[in-house]
Amino acid sequence: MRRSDLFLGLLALQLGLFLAMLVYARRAGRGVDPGVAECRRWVAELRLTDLCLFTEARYTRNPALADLHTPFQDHPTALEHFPSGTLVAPPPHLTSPHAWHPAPNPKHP
Amino acid sequence: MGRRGRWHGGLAAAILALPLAAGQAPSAREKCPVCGMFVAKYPDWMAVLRFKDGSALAFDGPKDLFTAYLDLKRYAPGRSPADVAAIEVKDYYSLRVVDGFRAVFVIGSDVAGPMGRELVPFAEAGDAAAFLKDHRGRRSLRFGEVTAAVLRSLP
Amino acid sequence: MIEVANVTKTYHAGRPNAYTAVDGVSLAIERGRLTVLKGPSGSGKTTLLSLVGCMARPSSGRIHLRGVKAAGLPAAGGALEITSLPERFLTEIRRATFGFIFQHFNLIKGVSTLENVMLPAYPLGGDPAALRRRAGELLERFGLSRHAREPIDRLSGGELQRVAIARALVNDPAVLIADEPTAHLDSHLSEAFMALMGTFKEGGRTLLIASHDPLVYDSPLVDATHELRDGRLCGKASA
Amino acid sequence: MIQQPGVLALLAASALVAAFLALAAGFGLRILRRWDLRSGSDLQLALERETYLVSTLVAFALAAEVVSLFLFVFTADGLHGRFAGAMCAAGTLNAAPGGYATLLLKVANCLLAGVWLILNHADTRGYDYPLIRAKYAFLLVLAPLVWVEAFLAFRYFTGLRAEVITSCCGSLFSQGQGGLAGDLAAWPERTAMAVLAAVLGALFVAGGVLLRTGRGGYAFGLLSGLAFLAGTASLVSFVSVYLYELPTHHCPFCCLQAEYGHVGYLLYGTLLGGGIAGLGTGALMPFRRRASLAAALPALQRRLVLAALLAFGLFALVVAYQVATSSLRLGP
Amino acid sequence: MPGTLRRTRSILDFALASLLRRKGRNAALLGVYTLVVFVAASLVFFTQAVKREAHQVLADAPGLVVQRTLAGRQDLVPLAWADWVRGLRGVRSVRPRWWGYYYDGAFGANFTVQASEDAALPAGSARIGAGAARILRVKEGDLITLRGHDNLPLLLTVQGILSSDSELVASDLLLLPREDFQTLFGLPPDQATDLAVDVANPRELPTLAAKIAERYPEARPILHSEILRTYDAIFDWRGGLLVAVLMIAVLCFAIFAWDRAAGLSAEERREIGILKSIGWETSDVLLLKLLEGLAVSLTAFLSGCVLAYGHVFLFSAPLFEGALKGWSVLYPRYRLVPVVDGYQLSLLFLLAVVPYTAATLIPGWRAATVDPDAAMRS
Repeated sequence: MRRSDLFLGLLALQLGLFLAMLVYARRAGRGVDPGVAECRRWVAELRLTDLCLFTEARYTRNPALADLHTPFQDHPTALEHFPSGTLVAPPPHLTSPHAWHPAPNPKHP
Repeated sequence: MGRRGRWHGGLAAAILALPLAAGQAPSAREKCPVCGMFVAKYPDWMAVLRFKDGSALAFDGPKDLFTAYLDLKRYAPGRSPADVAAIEVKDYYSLRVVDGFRAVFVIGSDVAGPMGRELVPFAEAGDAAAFLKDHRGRRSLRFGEVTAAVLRSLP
Repeated sequence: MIEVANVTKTYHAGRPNAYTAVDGVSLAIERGRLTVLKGPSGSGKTTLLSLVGCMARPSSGRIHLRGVKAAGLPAAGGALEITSLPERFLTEIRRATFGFIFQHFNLIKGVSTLENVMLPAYPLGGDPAALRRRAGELLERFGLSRHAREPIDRLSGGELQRVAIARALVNDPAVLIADEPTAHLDSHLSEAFMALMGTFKEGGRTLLIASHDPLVYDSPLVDATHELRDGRLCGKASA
Repeated sequence: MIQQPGVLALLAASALVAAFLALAAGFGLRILRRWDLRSGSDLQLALERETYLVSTLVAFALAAEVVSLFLFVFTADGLHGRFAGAMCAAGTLNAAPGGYATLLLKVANCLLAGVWLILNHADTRGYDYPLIRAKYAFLLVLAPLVWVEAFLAFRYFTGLRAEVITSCCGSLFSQGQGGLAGDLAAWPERTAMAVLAAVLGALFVAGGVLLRTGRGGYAFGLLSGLAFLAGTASLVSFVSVYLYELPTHHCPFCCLQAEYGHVGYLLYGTLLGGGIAGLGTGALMPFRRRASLAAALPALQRRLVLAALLAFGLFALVVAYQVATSSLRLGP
Repeated sequence: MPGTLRRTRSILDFALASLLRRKGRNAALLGVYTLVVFVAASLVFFTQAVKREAHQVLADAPGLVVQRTLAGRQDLVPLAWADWVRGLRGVRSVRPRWWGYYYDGAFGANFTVQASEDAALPAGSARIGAGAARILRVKEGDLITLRGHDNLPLLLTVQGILSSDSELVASDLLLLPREDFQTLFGLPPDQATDLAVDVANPRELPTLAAKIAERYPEARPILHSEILRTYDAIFDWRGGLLVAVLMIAVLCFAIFAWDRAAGLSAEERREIGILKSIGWETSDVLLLKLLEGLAVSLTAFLSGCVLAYGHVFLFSAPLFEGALKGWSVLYPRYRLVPVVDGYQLSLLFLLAVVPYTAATLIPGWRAATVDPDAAMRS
C-alpha cells in the first residue's frame, strides 16, 4: 500500500461525504419539510411576519417591522446591541420610502 | 418540475386538447399551444379555451388565447369559433375565473404578463377603468374589439 | 565522452565577494575509463564536477557531451553542447546520463532506504512497480535488503555509502560521478569502495572521481588523473 | 457597497490576482530588458528562475479567475432579491456601472491567461526559450487587463446600492431593446443558427486540414475565436429560448441554475475550454519554424486542435440536443 | 499522459512522506486550517439556510402590513383605516392584528403576546408557544399569571401548547383571546396594532401601498417582498461583517502559512538541495510543494465543510446559539433544512483554499530554486 493510495483513499472518503452532503441537501431542499409546513401554517393563521430567532428586543424580534427610531438602533452601522445586534441591521425599507416602488417586472422562472 | 417536466413535455404537447374541468388548474406539464411555455408557472394569467366536445386548450395569457382564437385553423385544426363553448380568463384584481366573452381587456398598461405586453382582463368595466388610470393603460376593449391588428400592436 | 574546453566558473560575478572556482580548465574524459580529479580541498574539483554533471552552467567556455540521447536537442556531429541549456534540459540530461555519489552521501533523513534509492526516478514518471523492483535488486546487490524498510538514520557509514551508490545507479546512468567518496570511510571501506568502482568500470560505465585521497588516485584502476590547484589544471595529465 | 460574503471574497480574490500579475509583470519587464541566454551570469540564472515563478503566478491567477468567474455569476444571481426589478444575475449586473464590463473582462482574462499558459508550455519545450520575448510582451498586455478588471469589479460592487431600480433579463435580453444584448436577442433565430453552424463547420474543416497537413493554424485560431463569440451570441440569441422554452427569455445566466440541470456549466465550460485551446493553437503558429520547437510544437498543436474540436463538438452536440428535444415552437 | 500521472503520484508519495516527517507542526497547521474552514463554512451554511427558511416559512405572511407611525414611532392603527383599505380594488381581506411584547421579570423572558381570532379559545385561557412553555415550566391545563397594565393579575389557563415544529416562528408566543389581550394592555377598543392586508393578485401590492400612503401620510405599509428582503439583508449584511472579521482570521492564517513556508528550516532547504542534485527539476520541486499544500488544504477544506454541515444542520449550530440568543432566555429549538449550493462552496473555496495557496506560492518557488549544486558545495 502506497502512502498516496492511502491518502487518495482518505480524500475519496472525504469527497464522498462531501458529495453525500450536497446530494442530501438537494433532496432535502426539494421536498416540503414538515417543520417548514407547520411554520407556514402558523404564519398563515396568525398573520405572522417574522422569525422568532432573536427575542431580546422588539426590533430584533420583528426586524421587518422595526421602527425608524427604535432606542439603540440609531445608526445602521452601530453595534448597538452586541450579540444579535451585530446580525440585525435596519430593514431596507427604512432607508427609502417604499411607496415609490416601480411596478414589478414580468416574472420569469 | 423543471427538468423532469421537460423530458415529458413533448409528449404532453402532442396531445393538444385536454379535457379540463371548469376552473381546474392545468397539469404541470401542460404547455401553451402558441408559445410553448408551461401554463402552470403562470396561474395568475391562465386563460382557457373550451370546446363544445369537452376538450380545452390552456394558454399562459389572454394574448396567446386571442392569437389562437383568431386563427383556429392553425392552432386547433378542424375547429371553428362556433365550436367554442366558453372562454375563461382571470380577473386581474380577484384572480377569479371569469367569462372571457363578457370581460373587458385593458392594453398598454405598465403591467406585463409572462409574454410581455398583455391584455389585462376584468370582469367589471369599473375595475377596468380604475386599472386604466392606476397603471397608465392605453385603452380598454370588449371581447369583440380584440382583433389581429390589436394583437400586432402588443409586442 | 565529455570534452571540457576553457571553462571558467565565477560565483558572485561583479560583486566584491566574486570568486573564481574554476579558471580556464580544458580536459577530456573518455568513455569507459576511470578518471580522477585530484587536488587539495578548495581547488575547484567539486565545482568542475558540478559543471560536468550538468548541475551548474559555466560562466564561460564550452562543455560537449557525446553519445547522450536527448529529445528535442540539437546534436552537432554527435556532440551536445550543454553550456547554455536551460535548467530543465540540463536536468533531463543529468538524470539520464549521470549518477552522483556525494561526499556527505546526501541521503534524506526520515525516509526509508528503499525510497531513498527510488527518489531520483520519481520525476521520470516510470512504472512504479518496475522501479520498486529495480531499487530492491540494487539493495540486494549491496547487501542492504534487510534495511530496505528502515529509515536511513539507523544505518552505519559504510551502509550509507552503499545506499548512496545504489541511488546513483537507479536510473542506470552511463557516467558515475563521485565527490570525495572516501572522505568518511576508513581504509578498509575505502578499498571496498574502489573495488566496487572496478566492477562498474568492467560493466562499461564511465567513472569520474574527485579525491585527494592517495588510496583513490594511486589505485591501479585509475586510467587518468588531472590535478587541480586554485581552479586551474596543473601539470600534465597522467594517463 | 454591499457587505456580502461573496462580494468580499470576490474583491479579495481580484486584489490578489491583480497583485500577482503586477508581480509577474514586474519580472516580465526585467526579463524583457535583461535577458541574455548566452550569458551564464548570476543575473541570467536568476531571470531563468523567475520564469518559473511567473508561470506559477499566472497559473494560479487563471485558477483563481475561473473560480471567481463562477462565484461572480453566483453572487450576482444571489443578489437579485436586493434590487427592485432584478430577477436574476442579468438585472444585478445592470444595477451599477461596470457589472457587465467586469464579467466580460473576466471571461477575456480567463481566455488570455489560458493562451498564455499554452505559450508558456510551448516555451518550456524549446532549449533556447524560443517564445520568451513574445510571451512576456503578451504578459504585459494581460496584466493591465487584469488590473482594469479588478478596478471595475471594485467600482461595480461599491456602486451597488440596494433599492436601485434595475432592469431584469426579461427586458435586457428582449428584442427591440437597444444595445448589444438587445441586438443579440433580436438576431433572427435562423440566421443565428446558420452562423453558428457555418462557423463550427468551418472550424471542423480547418481542424481536419490542420491535423492532416499541419497547415491553416492561423485560420483555425481565428475560427476558434469566432466560434467562441458565435457560441456565446447564439446562447443569448436562440439556445436560451429553446432551453427555457420561453420565446421571450434570452437570459444567458438562468441556464446555470438547477432547474435546467446546470447545463449552462457544460455550455460555458466547453466554450471556454475550446476557445483557449483553439486560440492557443493559432498563437503558436508564428513559432512553428523555430528549430528548437520543430519537434515538439506540431505534437502540441495536434493535441490542442483535438482538445478544441472535442470541446466545440461537445458544445454543438449539447446545443443540438437542446434544440431538438425542446418542445418550443417559435412564432406564428 | 500516464507518465505525467505517475510522476504526480510518485511526487505525491514523497510530499506525504515529508508532511508525515514533521507530524506535529503539520497536524497543528491542519487543525487550525480545518477550524478556520469550519467556522467560515458554518457561518455561510447557517446564513444561507436561515435565509431560505425565512423565504419558505414566510411565503404566506401578509402581502402588506399597514402600520401607523406617530412622531416616528409605531403607534396603534385606528380600525377605521381597515374599512377604507378594504374598499380598495384588489384587496381580498384586511385583518387587524393585536399584538405586543410582554416582559416577564420573574423569568427574564420577553414574550410576544398576540390576540387570537380562534373562537375555540375561550376567555381566560391561552395557547402558548413551545419555547414559552419551556421557560414558564407549564403544561396544558396549568395556570399562568400575567400582570396587567392596571397592576391587576390576569390568570389564564393554558389550553394548548403549539407544536415544537413551529418553534422557528412561534416559540415565544402567548395567544390570548381578544378580550383578555385588551384587558392585559388596556388597549382602546377601536384601535389595533397594525393591519394585515391580503390581496388576490400580489402584482397589485405596490399600487395599493402607494394608495394607502397617499391617503394616510402617517401610514407605513410594509410589503411582503420587503419582509423577505429584510432577512436577506440581515444575513447578508452582518454575515458579511462577520466574514470580514473572519477574513482577518484567514489572513492571519495565511501569514502563518507564509511564515511556515518561507521560514524553511536548514533541514528542509538541504533536503530540497539533495532532491535537485539527484535529478529533480525546479518544476518537480514546485509540484512537490504544490502537492504538499493541496494535501493540507483539500483535507482541511473538505473536512471543515463536512464538519460545518454536521454542526449547522444536524446539531442546529450550537456554537452560534450564544451569539443569536443575546441576553434573551428564549431561544427556539429548530432544525434547519440543509442548503448547500455552488455559490457557498465556491465562496468557501475562494475564502479558504486560495489565500493559503497564494501564501505558500512564493516561498515554495524560493525553495524550489535552490541551486542543484548547493548540496555538493555544502
